[in-house]
Amino acid sequence: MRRTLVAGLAVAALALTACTTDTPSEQAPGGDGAEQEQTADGEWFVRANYEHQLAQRDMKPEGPADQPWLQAIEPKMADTTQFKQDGKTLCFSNASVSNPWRVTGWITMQQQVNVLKQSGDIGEFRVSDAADDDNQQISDIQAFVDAGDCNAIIISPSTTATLTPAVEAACASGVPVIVFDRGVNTDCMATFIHPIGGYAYGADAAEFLVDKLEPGSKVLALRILPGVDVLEHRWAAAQEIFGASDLELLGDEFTGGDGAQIKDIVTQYLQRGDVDGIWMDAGDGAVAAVEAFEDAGKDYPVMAGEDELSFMRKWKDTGMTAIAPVYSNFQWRTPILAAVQIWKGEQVPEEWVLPQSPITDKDRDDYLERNADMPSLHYAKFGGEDLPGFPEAWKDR
Amino acid sequence: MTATTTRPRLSRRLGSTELVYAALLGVLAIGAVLVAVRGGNLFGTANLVDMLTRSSLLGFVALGQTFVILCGSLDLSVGYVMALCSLIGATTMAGDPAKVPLGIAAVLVVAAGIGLLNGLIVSVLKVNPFIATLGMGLVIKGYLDTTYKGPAGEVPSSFQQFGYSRIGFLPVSTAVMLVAVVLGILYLRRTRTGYHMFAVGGSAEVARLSGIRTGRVVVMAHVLCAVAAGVAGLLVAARFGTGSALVYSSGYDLDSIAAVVLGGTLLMGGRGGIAGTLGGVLILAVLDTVFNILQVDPFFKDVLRGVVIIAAVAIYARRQIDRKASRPRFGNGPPPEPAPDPPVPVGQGADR
Amino acid sequence: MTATATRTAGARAVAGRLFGGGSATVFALLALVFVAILFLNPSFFEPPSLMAFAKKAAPLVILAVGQYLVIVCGELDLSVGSLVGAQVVIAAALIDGEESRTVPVLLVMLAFGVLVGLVNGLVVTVLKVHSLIATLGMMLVLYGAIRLWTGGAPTGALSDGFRQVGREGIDMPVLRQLPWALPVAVVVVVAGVALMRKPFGRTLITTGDNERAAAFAGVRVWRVRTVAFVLSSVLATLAGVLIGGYAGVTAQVGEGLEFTAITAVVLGGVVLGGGRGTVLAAMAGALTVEALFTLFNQLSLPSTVRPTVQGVIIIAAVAWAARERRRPFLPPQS
Amino acid sequence: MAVAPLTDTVLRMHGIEKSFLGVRVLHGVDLDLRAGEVHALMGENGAGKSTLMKVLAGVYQADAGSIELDGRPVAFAHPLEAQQAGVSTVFQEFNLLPERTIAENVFLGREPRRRGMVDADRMNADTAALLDGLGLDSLTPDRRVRTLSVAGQQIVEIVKALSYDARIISMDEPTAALADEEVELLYRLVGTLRDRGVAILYVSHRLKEIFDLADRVTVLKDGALVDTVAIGEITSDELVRKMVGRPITSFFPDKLGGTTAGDVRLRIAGGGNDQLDGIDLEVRAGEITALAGLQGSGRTEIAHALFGVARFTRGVVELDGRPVRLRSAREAVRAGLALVTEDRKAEGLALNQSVAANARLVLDAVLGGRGTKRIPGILSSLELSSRGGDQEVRFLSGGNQQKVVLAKWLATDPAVMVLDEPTRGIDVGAKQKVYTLMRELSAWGVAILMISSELQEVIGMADRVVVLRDGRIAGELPAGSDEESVMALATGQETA
Repeated sequence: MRRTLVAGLAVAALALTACTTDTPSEQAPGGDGAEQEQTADGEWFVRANYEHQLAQRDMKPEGPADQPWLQAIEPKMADTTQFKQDGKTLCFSNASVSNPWRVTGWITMQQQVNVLKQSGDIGEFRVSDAADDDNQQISDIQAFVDAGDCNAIIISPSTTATLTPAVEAACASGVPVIVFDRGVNTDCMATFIHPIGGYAYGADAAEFLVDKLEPGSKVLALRILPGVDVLEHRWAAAQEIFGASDLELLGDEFTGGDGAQIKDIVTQYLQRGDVDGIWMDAGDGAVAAVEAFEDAGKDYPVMAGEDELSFMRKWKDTGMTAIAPVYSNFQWRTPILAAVQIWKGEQVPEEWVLPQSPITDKDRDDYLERNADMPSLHYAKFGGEDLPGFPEAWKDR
Repeated sequence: MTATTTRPRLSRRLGSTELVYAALLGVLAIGAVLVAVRGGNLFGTANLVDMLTRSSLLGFVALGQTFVILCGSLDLSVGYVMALCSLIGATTMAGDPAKVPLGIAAVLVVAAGIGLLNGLIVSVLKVNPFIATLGMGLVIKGYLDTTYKGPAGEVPSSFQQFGYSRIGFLPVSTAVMLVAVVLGILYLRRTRTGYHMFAVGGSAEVARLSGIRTGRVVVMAHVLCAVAAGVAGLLVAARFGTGSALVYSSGYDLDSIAAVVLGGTLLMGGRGGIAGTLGGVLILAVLDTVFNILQVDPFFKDVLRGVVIIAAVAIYARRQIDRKASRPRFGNGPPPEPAPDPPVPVGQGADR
Repeated sequence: MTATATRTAGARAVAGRLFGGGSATVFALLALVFVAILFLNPSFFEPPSLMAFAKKAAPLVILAVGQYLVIVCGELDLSVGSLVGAQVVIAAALIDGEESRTVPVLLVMLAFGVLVGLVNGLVVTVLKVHSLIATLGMMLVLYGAIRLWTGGAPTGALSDGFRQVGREGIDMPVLRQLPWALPVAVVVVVAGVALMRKPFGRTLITTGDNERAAAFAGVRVWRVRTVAFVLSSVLATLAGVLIGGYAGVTAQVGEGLEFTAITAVVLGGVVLGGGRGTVLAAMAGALTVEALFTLFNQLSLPSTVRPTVQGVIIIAAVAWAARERRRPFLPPQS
Repeated sequence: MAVAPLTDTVLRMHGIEKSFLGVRVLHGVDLDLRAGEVHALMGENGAGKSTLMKVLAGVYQADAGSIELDGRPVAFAHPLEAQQAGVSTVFQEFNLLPERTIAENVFLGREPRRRGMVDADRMNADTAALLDGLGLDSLTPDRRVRTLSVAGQQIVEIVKALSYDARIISMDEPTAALADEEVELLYRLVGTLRDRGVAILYVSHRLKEIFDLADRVTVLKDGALVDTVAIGEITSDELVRKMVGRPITSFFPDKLGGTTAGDVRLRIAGGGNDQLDGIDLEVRAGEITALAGLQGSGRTEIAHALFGVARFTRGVVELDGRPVRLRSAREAVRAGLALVTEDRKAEGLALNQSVAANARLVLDAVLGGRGTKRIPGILSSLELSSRGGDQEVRFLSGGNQQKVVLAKWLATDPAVMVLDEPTRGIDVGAKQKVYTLMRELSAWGVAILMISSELQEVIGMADRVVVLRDGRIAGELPAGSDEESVMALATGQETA
């Protein structure tokens, strides 16, 4: 036992010696947090951003209409010649593949990489997965930076604010950094790729309910979990719109995206009275909500789900009044293409805002047909139909 | 008569802590070979830094968890304490370097308070620690979900150095963790309360009869555990630059228990130590790094971790059985077949 | 005075036999929660609402019975949550919407459940790994393996036949519909009660109390415990069938259920560490947990506050049930 | 009657009363201890010995009465207070931590400190000095208690008491788990302590020890003081009469009429494993065969090997002439064996379960629950006093607990019964019941193998005595042999 103690002391002593002999390495200073998107007390609603996103929905994106993943809204092109290089090692720090939306996107991304590998644009594609653990992802990013042989680092942050220092450190290493999906509170990266955003998503859904429901109708909001910015923005927008409407909000419940919980909660609300509309911040488990109405023998509600196929199929089968807001899944292709563009020194938008429009009953059947072979937890606007792996890669997961 | 016979010294020399470090060396060796086959070097600076960084956060949590497990208790609320403390630290500091000490103090006080509550619920109300700390975790979760709608607060860049800078290949956070580990070892080996933790975990009744205030010891262990989780929360804040409630879903509660047990500490308490826990944490960190370098599928990682944890603990258990077995008097004849179902379980059934 | 004392003592003995040890608390709590719900929303007690409650509560009751069997023999099963998830995903992937595959796939699931329980049990009994660690490992393995197999998100679809048990019921007057889940849960509980009265159940609880004495009496301790783990896994499989049937496939199915089930059992006064408690008490614990969720809903308690209230109630209830043990030790008197 | 108090009285307990739940357990008991005396405390189970000891130890607090230490009144609220006042107790169940060292156990709760830190060196040195003082320098203070034998652990308890400068040490049946040679060591230790002026309160059921060791004896009955007498003034018959209130003319019942040795039911030929070698043993129907020997000589190991708990790796076991391989307790039960284990609480009973559940355990475990209808009859024939089958066995006295264990095995209708220390730690009345039962079983044709450390019991009950030494059979003696010849074989003083 004494020996372990001595060993422990030795380690400590070693650390101290190292401290005196080794110059502490220069570190990137942490973020100054000047661009915090939300205020410190956790308020999620920023009116300017909200209005901007709502406006962006109606703007015409620039770029090829048949390749929405290359389109951009209001692009402000940035020069990337400083990053021009021959290196071909692409590193990707993924937050996780812990939900079907991310799984779908991840497959699309891999297929896109395969294409570019064959064309010789990408050499090695290195991935680390943080399993939704922010600290793990910070380590993952640090590992890429320390390894020193990444020619570009793509980051899909697991939480916005928390990854900021790590992303800044990555930027400081001189490697082009591409962030997509959720953002970070810095603009040091070469480009930040995302669809219009959470406000637009939440507004699409809420506006549809306001539009289709009689004044005084009752709406239930189902949410996955608190504290995630992209989801909180959706809810903030919905609250804004419902607040200005004549709809009665029965409540908002966290479900963890678990079908059994969703069904239970909706069933309980139905026991206590009618529910005319369902607003969801993400479509996971939407079918369970619909089934709750079926099993209770009630009329279908007006519903905002997501472009997840199980919901869209249910929507078609039942003929209910619904909308599928979209958080463009095809965005998973864009960072790969952007990396290659940056290596070539081509200009890319500083902030690459991808189009994001909901699926309505007009184009629903079209999307269902295109994705006819796809599994039920697949996302309709995945944007990989032109990739060589289609459809097997998405079908046989 | 057997009182005066001495057992072979070898079995005592190879304690479980040594075994843990032997396992760590084994994992390092296998990892190094696998990485080398892929043309890498596991002991390159980048990889070393990566391993050490990964060990720091879990290191703090597992360090604290060791105290409670040694006492025969358990803390499932550490993840929530971490999350809460990261938020309290970050919001108190609010980006002002002058408020760093205040933030640290606030965290330590809150964490100690939660530990105190845990300890009192376990020792005074006699609620099974599994349920007590699970319940406490829920209480904190509710508070977090209600109060913080997302990441909040801001950590000044000076404090972020705790999470990001390093001395040579040794990250500051890991260095602090190692210092904490040394202090923890000293605490267990050189203070009365430390001694008494082994006693309470070994047999609460014996400890009580020896005049040890078992309740206080358990409370102290829970306070230390919560404080360690609080420091982990500070590290989280330093690394995130802000406080985040979502840390609680990252599974540090069960991971820390796994690390402690992997470090050779008996889950029922009374035997083990922090040196072993550090070994357990390092094993998990090395596995993570190696899996990352080898680009192991994230889901396969979970499978491998599960298998490694079970296998390691099975090996410890096997040794425990061997050590308890009586010394053979007659060596001749065929060796006793390893019974597939030793009908009489080894160990003390009485304390269950 | 003496007569009153005797009568009280007699009544207490009867109650003690009925509810056993710390289990009285859970029945009181259950009654309290139901009264509160009744007060807030009398319509909850209309038959259709009750049936909906039964449908929702059935899986947890079944899981609690399984967990009870493991806890009462001195162990713990943390793998049930991910097993439920794994079974639903397996069902969806293998059935893939084909009605004809329902029965064969159910058999595959049963076999898989038995296999998982067998591995859990043998790792605990033969390799001597503490069950908390063994089943934690199994939880990780199942979580990872099932996603590795399906590429991260569930694929395929359940057939209508598969979903029948968890979702549908027998149409009848008054109740409107008797959900299949209710008789299934009742059968499980009755079978559980019956099992605990059988020699196997008695040896199970004795093993939890004193495994050495059990072993010396000819109990095959390893076998008894392994069977308990197998039963727990099989019941988790059944719960999976109900949950999958109730709500279909989602990626998060089963998450955290192990803790809910353990909480339910402990709330029922079953002592972690084994040797004490009854199946009925475990069932009451599960119903209490579900009733609490319902009560929160009726109270329109904000979603975020619920865990706090839940945590406080659990700690308080278990502390209340444990107050017996805080009294000074009473010496044996005969 | 009471002996006049002398000036060197260190402890005086006067009028001690104690009740539990309104049941009075001690009725105004008086007890005084003098420096340098061994004071025996006797009485049947339930007489109040343990309660009195625990009042002295500070485990319980007396409802009435006074305790004076050196003439000053004291009240111990906690065992620690008693210890600090110089009153230490060595309980039957040791209060030791198996995973900690001897020194850590000895100084548990008051580790010496230097500059706020525990001074492990001083702790070890002090422990070593205490061990040396008892002539036990072969024990090193840094040895883990787990690695010690029962006797060794008892030594640690005594050293612990001495480390408190104990002036009064009470011992609760200290020889219960010791083999005869270890008893010698204990006698030596008790002698050493007495010579140092320590007052020793010695609780035992064994008359021989009382007469070997004690200076005075106090007898309790039903919670009341019967008498305190100097040992030279009383015979063992008188002592027993004082305890039970009736003379026991013949402590060991005679063989019942019609008991005849029948066929060999159990035979071990050349049995051996890593603990045993060359075991040849026959047990006949209607015969009580005793296995004698020192602790660790292999007696219990034979029982375990027979019962499939350990195994014979060599040799043959035959039941009724047919070779059998018993690989588990279950197979042993199926073959008609029964084993009443040595350690009742750890190996014999599930204490939180009811009398009925314990009694039917073997039937449940092995025979699918068949035959449980007989259990109530068996329990009542054993005169079990309990509040009914639902009562949990932890609430029973040691004697009644042993009856439950016996009932459990009788229910299986065994052909061969192995009884390992069947009367350990039970009161005289229950002992008698066990002996009578053994005679009855014998008369019915059950073959009995009795393992015992009590030579009187071996001599008084056995038809044949097989003596073990170091895992081998040292010799066999016929009924009516004397204790000395058994001892000689067991210790190897003579070759048989």
